Amino acid sequence: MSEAAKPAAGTSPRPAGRAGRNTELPEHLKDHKGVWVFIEHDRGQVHSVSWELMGQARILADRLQVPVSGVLLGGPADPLEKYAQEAHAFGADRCYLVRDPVLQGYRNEPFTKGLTDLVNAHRPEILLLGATTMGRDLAGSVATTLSTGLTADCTELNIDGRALAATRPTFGGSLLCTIMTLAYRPQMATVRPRVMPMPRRDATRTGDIVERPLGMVETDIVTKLLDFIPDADRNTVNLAYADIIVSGGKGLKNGDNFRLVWELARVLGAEVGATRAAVQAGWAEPERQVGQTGKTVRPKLYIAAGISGAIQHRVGMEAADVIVAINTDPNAPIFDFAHHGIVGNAMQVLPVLTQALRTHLDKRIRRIA
Amino acid sequence: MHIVVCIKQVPDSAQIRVHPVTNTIMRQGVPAIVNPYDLFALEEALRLKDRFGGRVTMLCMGPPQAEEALRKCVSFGATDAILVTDRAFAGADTLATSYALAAAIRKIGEEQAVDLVFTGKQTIDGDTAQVGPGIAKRLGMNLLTYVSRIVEVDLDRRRLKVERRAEGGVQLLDTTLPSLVTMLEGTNEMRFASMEDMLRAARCPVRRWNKDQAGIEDVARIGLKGSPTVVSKVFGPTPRCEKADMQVVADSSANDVCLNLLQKIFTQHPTLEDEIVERLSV
Amino acid sequence: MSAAAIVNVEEKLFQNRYKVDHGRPHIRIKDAAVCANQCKEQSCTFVCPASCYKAEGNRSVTLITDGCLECGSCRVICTEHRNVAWEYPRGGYGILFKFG
Amino acid sequence: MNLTTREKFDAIVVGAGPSGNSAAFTMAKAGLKVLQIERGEYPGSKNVQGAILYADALERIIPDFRDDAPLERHIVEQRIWMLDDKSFVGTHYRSDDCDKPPYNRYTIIRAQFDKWFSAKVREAGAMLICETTVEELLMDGDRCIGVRCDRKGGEVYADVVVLADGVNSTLARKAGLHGEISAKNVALAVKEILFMPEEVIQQRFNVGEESGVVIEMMGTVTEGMVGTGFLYTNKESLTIGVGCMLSDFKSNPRRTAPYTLLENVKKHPGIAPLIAGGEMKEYCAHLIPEGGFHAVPKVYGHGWMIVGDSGGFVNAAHREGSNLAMTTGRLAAETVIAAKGAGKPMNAKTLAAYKAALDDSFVMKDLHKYRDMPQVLHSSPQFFTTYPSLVNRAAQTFFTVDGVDKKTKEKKILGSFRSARRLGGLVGDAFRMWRAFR
Repeated sequence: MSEAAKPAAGTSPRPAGRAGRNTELPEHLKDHKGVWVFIEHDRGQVHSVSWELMGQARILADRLQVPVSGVLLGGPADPLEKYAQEAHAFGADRCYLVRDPVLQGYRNEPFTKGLTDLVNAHRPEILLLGATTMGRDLAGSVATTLSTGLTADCTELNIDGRALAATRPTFGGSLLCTIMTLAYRPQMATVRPRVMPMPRRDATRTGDIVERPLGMVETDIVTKLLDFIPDADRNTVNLAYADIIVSGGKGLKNGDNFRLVWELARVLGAEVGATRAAVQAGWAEPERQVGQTGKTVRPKLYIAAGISGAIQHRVGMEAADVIVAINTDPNAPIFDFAHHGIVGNAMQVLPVLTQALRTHLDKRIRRIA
Repeated sequence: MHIVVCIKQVPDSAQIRVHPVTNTIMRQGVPAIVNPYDLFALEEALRLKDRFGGRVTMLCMGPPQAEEALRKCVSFGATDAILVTDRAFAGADTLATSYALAAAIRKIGEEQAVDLVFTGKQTIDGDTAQVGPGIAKRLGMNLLTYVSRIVEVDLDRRRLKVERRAEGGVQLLDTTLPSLVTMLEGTNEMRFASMEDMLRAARCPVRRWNKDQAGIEDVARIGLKGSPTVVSKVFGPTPRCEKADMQVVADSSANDVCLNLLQKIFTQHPTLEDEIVERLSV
Repeated sequence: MSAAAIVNVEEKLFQNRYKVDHGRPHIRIKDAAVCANQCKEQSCTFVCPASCYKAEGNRSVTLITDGCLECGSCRVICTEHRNVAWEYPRGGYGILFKFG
Repeated sequence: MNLTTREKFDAIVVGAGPSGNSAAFTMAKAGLKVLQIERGEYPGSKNVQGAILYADALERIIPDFRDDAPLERHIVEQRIWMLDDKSFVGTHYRSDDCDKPPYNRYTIIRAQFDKWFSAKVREAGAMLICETTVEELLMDGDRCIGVRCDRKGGEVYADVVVLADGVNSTLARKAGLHGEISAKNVALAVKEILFMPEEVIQQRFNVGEESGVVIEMMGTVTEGMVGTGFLYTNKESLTIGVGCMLSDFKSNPRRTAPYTLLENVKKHPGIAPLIAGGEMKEYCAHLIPEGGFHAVPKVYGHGWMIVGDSGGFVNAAHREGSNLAMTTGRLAAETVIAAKGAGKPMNAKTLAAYKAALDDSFVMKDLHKYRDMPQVLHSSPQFFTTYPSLVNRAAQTFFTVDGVDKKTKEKKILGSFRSARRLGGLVGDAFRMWRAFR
């Protein structure tokens, strides 16, 4: 974000043209057309953010009357054609494929060359990537190579005139700002997972595939990928990247009741979090503390048991997609921002919820097996 | 071993408040601090210096008062500090910033070859995480972002092995020096500086470079002119706090309440249920 | 005076800037038994301006130093029992006044 | 830091508040090798004050401070209010002279002001290290030879250590130079800073862009505890606070917490409209020396001196603190400079000159004048409950036109005073107040 972004007072948009800055699109860039989405995949699975972006790209492209294309880079073991079909089902008109042994497993150097060459060859006007560790790593070096503008971690994309208006949080999320790349192409943006809605999948849709060689050999590449260690095998607490979190607070009254939080978490395959008071009381390790002086988390589901919801805790977890709160006090502050509230004693509700969940999931698993 | 650590002085964004009524940004009393992510990078660099000896040079691009941030880094144990400050840099976005910092690192390399460049994962005001990749690209250095652990450094064979966070796991990467590393937060804990370093930092002059001393050739690529991105407006988020839909256990059995809750959540978020089932059946 | 509505000091403390020295609380209760058994008024539980001292149900007093404003009142008013081991936090930690 | 290269300074100043900065500035200006150690992230991040700056004390140290010091508003109106539950009786002093430079009193924001003052200290040549807490004095017998900080190799040595470490005076206490402060000799004050547009402040207090109003208040709002409230106008914010004797807080039967007391002050009908719409951005608490003359400990000894709040140098009756702090800092520095110049050792005999300088300055003269004030206020809480209510009710009776003849009203007012305090009480109170102010 540019350093001189003097926050404008209130919501009055400041004129984009400013002294010393070119804001008109030069002639030679006018032929950039089309909205591209970099489809991120790893170990046989496409990251859901790519499909969310495909849905968003469809909306932007329809507004600009241009095609949507997916970009797939991968090695021999990656089923790129299958992914391309998925991309067409989610709205892509075309998919660009670059297949090469050196692209087996993400490394910055080959992926940057592959994506940059594709962009220079087919000249899109908008390039979207997921704001994952892979997406942000790749976007940074591609944008530098192409000397174009990149807006990171966007929460909203729309078209203003013919240019992309990307809105993103700044100053740690306390503010939002809208950024545009007026005189450079392609306009690049990364978008956070689970921010854009998942589009409807239409299996009948089709689209073409354009293949392109990478033009790089392993010896050109310095960095070697030796191994991949999945999180499940490591016993580190990574609250920041957890999808589901079950947290306990002072309302659980003592340490052994915290066991109930662990049992529910095990059934959900979730991480266990805690409030400052619970950590101070020694019921959970400091790495599990969620809140102003602990971790900030953005899980899909956050279950808060015996937590009043003081502001110091709220700022650490209010970005969760679904917040379930269990508290004996009906006007505990947490009920003001939770999605689902249960007024009741957490020690009583937790085991019942764990059991209800187990029976529900067993029914589902039996139906599949 | 010569390591360059890039830092930025940023406003302590946790203290920024948006006035609920007028929606203006209240910046009074928001002190400037060293970007917290950069301190993880500095600590990692200092640990390598403790092990292999050598120099840690701090580099910062910013206004004159950013000298305070550099002096603080020297007090943790960095050898010396360079502040790249010039009116021409004002308004730079990440592309222009990476151009300027890359030029300055090239200049530092002329005094003593640089083995490793460290930056923080991102800044807390920009949050873009693009300056690290930008510098690496311009200097032709290997880029290792979101590094959670330096596994092994072999100065003789000029090799470096790191663990890099990826989605759902950690990559083990092996590469050569020189490299640019951005450190993940929470990987280490900043040391409590010794008295000797505190006194040395209070005395140590912070070198100031303008754009020429920093080796900038193309003035069109720095500051506003070198910045493709334009901020068109800044505004406060609309707070969302509608009341939760409540159920009370007292009047109906806990079991009904829980089943009702699960039913509501899973209908609203079908993908959530699939993922839980999938994770359990694997 | 209007009925003393329960004032939520947490809302006030949230506005402050604070650097927690994890695992190194700078103030300690020397002997918890003294608070529970010998101290009747337990005045620290209402005099402390950051409400760090909380009277638990079983007459014991618990101390959480996050948010402490380092005024020293708890040390001074614990005159009869001298049961507060009071120190300033490590350099740079604790409360960091933006205005003061 | 091994012993051979042990760091030695002419003087070490502990603390970067008004007294510490004044001492360090004055000594550095005179060419002494000074090390100042501050425990906060930057000078000001650990300091709290109501926050009024008295210009004359600072003028003697940095005469042109008005050119670049961060000052909020110069004070043109002083209000003293006596509060009852629903009303107040106020006397206001406002003068056009106060609106003519050089201004005499300013409201300041300590975090910014101390940072500015500290920059001046560094410009003068002193060396400052922050984020470092001095844990104890290094004593050689009864001689202080340096300090030990909470960092590896934290021993630093000096000919004299100036203790400007604030009201808790931890270092002197640990070294046994004086005992624990007594709850009767300090007040606990809590305050908030409320931000609002400048124009709103200017309208509500009828002041210009640079001028400001100060309100001191006492009355039933402190629930019978000996204490006062205050409301100061800053550039784009208001400071609202209340402080009572710590001993009173402790023995208050209603066990009211300081923040509850502050909320009650903010809700008082006389105050609420003035602060309406303010956005609270910080809540502070601090102890203020109130013991006066009798509470000032021994302030010098072999190799050490005490300045500012650490020595209890606050004139509570006139609510003056920062000027005493700066003056004591300057006088201590001048003593060290003179001794250094004459090549004298920094022993008790030489440093006695500091106490002499204090005695013939306004510092000790004022403290001596009000030496009985704390004791008088302590023993007569009626000044904080009965009299404010009486005065308010008297005003209500006096100003309500209800057909009752003035003679009866007069009798009723005098009757209310007599029944509340009886003649003996009234005379006793008057005499005690007269003696305390004599």
